[in-house]
Amino acid sequence: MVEVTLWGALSQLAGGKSKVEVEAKDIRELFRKLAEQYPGFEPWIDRGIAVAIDGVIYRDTWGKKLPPGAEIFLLPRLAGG
Amino acid sequence: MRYIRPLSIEDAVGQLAGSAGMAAILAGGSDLLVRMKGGFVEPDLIIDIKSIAGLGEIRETAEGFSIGAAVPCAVLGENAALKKAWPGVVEAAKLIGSKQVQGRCTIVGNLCNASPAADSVPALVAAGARAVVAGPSGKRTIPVEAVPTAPGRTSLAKGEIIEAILLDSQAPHSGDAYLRFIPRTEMDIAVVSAGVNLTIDAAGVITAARVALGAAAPTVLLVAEAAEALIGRKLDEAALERLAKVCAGACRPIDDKRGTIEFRRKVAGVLARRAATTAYARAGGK
Amino acid sequence: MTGIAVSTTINGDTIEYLCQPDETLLDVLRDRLGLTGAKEGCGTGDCGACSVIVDDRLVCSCLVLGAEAEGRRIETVEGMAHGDQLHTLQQKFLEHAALQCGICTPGFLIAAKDLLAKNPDPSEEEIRFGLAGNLCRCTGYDKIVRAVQDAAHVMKGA
Amino acid sequence: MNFDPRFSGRKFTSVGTRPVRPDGVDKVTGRARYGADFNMAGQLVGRVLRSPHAHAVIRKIDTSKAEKLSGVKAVITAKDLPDLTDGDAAMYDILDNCMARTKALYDGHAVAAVAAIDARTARQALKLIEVDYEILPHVTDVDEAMQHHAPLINDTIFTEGLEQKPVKPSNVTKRSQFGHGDVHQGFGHADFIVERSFKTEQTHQGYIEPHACVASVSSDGTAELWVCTQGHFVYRQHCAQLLGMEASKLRVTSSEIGGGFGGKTHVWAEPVALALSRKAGRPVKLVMTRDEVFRASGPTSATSIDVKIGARKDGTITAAEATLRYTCGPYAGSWAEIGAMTAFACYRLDNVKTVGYEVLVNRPKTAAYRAPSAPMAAFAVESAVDELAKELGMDPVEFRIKNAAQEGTRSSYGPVYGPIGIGPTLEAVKNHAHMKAPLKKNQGRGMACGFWFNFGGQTCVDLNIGMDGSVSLAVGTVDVGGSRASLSLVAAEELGIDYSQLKAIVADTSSLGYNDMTDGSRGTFSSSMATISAARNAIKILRERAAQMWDIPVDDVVWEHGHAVAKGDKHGNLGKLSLKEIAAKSGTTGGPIAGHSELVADGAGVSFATHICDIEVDPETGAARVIRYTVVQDAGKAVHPTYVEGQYQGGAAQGIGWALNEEYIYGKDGRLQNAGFLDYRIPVCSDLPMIDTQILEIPNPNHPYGVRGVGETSIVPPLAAIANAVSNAAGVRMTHIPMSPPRILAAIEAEREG
Repeated sequence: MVEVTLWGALSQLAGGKSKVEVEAKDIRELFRKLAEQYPGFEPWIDRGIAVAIDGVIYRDTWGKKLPPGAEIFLLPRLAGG
Repeated sequence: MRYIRPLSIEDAVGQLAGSAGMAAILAGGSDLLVRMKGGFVEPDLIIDIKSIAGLGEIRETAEGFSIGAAVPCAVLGENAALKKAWPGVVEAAKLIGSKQVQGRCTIVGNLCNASPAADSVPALVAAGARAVVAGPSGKRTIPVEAVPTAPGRTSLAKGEIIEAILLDSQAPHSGDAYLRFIPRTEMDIAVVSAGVNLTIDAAGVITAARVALGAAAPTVLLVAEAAEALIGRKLDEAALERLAKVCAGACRPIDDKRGTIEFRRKVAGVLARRAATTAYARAGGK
Repeated sequence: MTGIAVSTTINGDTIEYLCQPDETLLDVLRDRLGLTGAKEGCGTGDCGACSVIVDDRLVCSCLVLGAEAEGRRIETVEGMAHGDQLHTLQQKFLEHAALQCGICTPGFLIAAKDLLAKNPDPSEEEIRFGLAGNLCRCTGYDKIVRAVQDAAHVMKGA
Repeated sequence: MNFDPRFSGRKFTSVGTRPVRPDGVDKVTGRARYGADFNMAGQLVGRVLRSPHAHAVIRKIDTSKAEKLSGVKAVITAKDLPDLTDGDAAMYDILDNCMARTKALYDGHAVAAVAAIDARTARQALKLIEVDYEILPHVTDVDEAMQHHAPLINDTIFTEGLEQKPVKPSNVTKRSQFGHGDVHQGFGHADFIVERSFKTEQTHQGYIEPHACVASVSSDGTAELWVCTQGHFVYRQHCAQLLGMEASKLRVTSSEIGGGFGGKTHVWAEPVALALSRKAGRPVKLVMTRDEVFRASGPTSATSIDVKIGARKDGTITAAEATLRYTCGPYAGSWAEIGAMTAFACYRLDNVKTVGYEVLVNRPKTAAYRAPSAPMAAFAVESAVDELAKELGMDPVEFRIKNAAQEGTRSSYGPVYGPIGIGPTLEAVKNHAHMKAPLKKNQGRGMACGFWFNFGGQTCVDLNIGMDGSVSLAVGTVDVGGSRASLSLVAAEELGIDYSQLKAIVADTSSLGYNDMTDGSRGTFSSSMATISAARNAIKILRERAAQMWDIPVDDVVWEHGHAVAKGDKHGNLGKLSLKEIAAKSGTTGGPIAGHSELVADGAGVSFATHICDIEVDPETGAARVIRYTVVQDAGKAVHPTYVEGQYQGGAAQGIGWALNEEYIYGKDGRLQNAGFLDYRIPVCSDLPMIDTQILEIPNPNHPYGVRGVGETSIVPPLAAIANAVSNAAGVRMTHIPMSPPRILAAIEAEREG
């Protein structure tokens, strides 16, 4: 079980909760379970969500493992110049 | 569109007078080609005057200097005699555009483009320069300030070409200077500018002065009151203060992308002060 | 509109071409002669990327008509190296990494060549004002100025 | 693929040296081919007709006269680019931006295009196209666009991110919020509070090369596109989707690129050129004029930002809050969101809250510009931080050091930081000679910090070893500033060979797998990771071939300094085989030797910089001049230090231009008044001093060599550093960027008059 912190927009879709608990081993499973629990997340996941695991931001590595006790933060997927 | 390269001023005048559509004179081309590129003008006839004998030369005459209409500004800077006599005029001409543009642009083009912000014009006006106009009915000489009549407009009649700018020999104990304000250090059009030419006596009292402002009104301003503020005085703090105030008051500027009315008024005064200080030093004043 | 026949010298070669009255020298170099070293960054003389030397004068080729080249002597970046021997400025630009994207480089090289021809020992300020007609958006000019300083130093010694 | 991206702490031979770049000679001899330097047989000239109005309904477009003009081969409007976006709102915006469908949304918006036999005919044809516009009221200012009475740009947009779904449409497309703690409580504990509002004007990346492409569509459905872009794979995806083509049948070749800085991450003219070519049945070359680049490509946001920061007497910040409003142009974006995330990222804050509003205006669609959105937020925050330090009577560097984020700090945007470089850059600045240099009259010194995320992303590299032992490296990230040199160094390092044995190229979309674009400071970071991986794969094969040549087990062969070495006592007499020797025999040991790699390079790691700037102000004219400038930034590991310095210097110079003179100026009619380099004033050579750099190397734990992105962060601090310097030189706090002479003079006069 990992605890995931949501940013404002996702938190609204999760009924105002800023943290949710999910049973997931990697980012892919996390997204799948989140979409099951909160169908409103799906278009956001399609558009791209970045996941910070202990401060390191992952945008595309959906196979990345979620270590137990890690700090998991969802963030908007950003563009650079 | 036709491009021609006449060999005499008479031929050029004839072609210009006889042209049916829009005809444009090409010397340096630094304004004309930009306007053509932007689609603002599409001349039917381009008259390149650079092959006309004498137009590419600076001549020293009994009265002073005659600067041909096709002389690039860079060449003004290379003429030691001119630079010595009229450093302010040369400085002003050398401020137009980049090194690249310097190799092409001319003071006559700068004048005929009739931009209120033209760099060389306030310096020429302060210097009392005159323009030699060739036209279908012969030649006439007019003060430089009589050429622009409004932004982009001149007093030249159909078929008329300015063939040279005349500068008198500088009177003894005289000096001229030109300053402009630009946001960068190079490559900008003047936000506001000032040209000052003055003569002093042995005691350092100013006996004659001409002060001109650029980008301060629809056309170059020759500010008589500013000259009066200087004549009869040494260039002390009170005179400079008065000069700045008069110049700021004489401005009739606009708000635009390059500056505000407020800014132009204030800086016109500042530049007039600074230019007068340089001119005074050049005249030998202390 | 009819074509104008022009005979000129480019990088030492006699070149003849036909051009239209409204074509710039830059258009002719790039589109008719395949000399694409000069670039069009603005077309209005504000960026210097199209710099060439005409009769020993540095100009923006976008502000010269192709027809005006008749009887002139034109130097472009393509003529700077001798065979496979780069000009000192070219070599110094490489060594100092005075280019990032490189689009302004031909214009800078030509402008710097003209600058050093007229002033072989320029101060930093003279270099900066001498090259003020050439815009570079990548480098902040630091390495360009250093490359020109180094080239001037080497060329003086030569 | 089992690639371990962790930092290994190895000693370097090639990495960290400064060789000449592989594309250098072509670039100094004029041979390098940029967007407009390429031609195809039979090519036509494409030109675009653009709206002169800021906001107008397009009632009707009559192209019949243009079509009849001799020499015109195709005329297109939105009808020729039908909507194939299938509900993808972001793609629909891109389509509408390429060619206006029902409304023109800004001065410069494309409404039609022609392809003709030459430029003159194309220009004439544009004049013959009749567009019937119904002019609508427009809005270009960010604050005005948020007002209730403001003209609505898109009446289907309702603000996202509000607690209650709004009942009325709005120009505000989204509200976003970040932070933690309780700012109200935090301000309650503050002894000093600074609260200020700031504005920044819209700027352009200002790359010297205008957008250019040559498109050729065949009747069999295949097509080629030559284009200057930061990401040819992304352009292929977008163009294929908009034109209804199969991506693999559209081959996109990236030309040399004459600057991008984020501005060449977006398609504008390319789908138009392809549509023209498809209709005309001939290749079409489309090159933007400089005027078009300013009016109709993607400048940055204009912003309006409120900041409030409170601190205790001892200098501890107790709370920080910001509201950020960013223009997006006429299409939804996430620019304020990035501003809200980056604003306070340099600091350790218990109570922080940022709110971002995305605002539609009648200006071109905003695009990324080097660390997009961060410089404006940093300007507001770092100005307020400086002011607060002054009120506290603290040295601005010490105040920042006291409050700087460090490993373990919860960032203002959420996650907790790993090892980061803000502290070391501040310490380096504190000890820098620049900070101690004397100042003259009317001169002032300012400093400021900046933060940027940095990105990685999808990356693919091919490394081929020729039979002569030379190595070609094909990468898919466009080289915007010397990355072919740095990637060659990385390949040389990993293979253990000399840099001169390598040649790196940027491959086209048909020759290599998908790559994200060169943005987010990812070019060298991600492609070096893929290069290392590809080299390791090649080394595996080289070892196998050596084992064959020696007829020993491959496990007994190791790779050392560019050679296969047989290990163990058994093979003591075998000596070494060089890469060249192994390559020479490759034909009979199993064929060509290559290493391939495809990976997602995540873990780029955040980046920090601190800048110092001295400014001289002329108090009579308001002119501000940069006297001295120093950049201190963490690079993780500088692969080619000279090009790292170049990135630092270039970003600083762009920031200086932004701070002092660059701005989009719109008239009351909503038309852009300064669409050219004459009046959009980017710094010229004589405007700048030398720009000193200090590279810090705090290894990124998520890259084998410790590399971090370096391209963007350098544009973040300058706006604030210069504003702080102006404040110290002239005694006035500047709250409006650019600090043009009229603004500085007005501020000085206002201060004088009290």
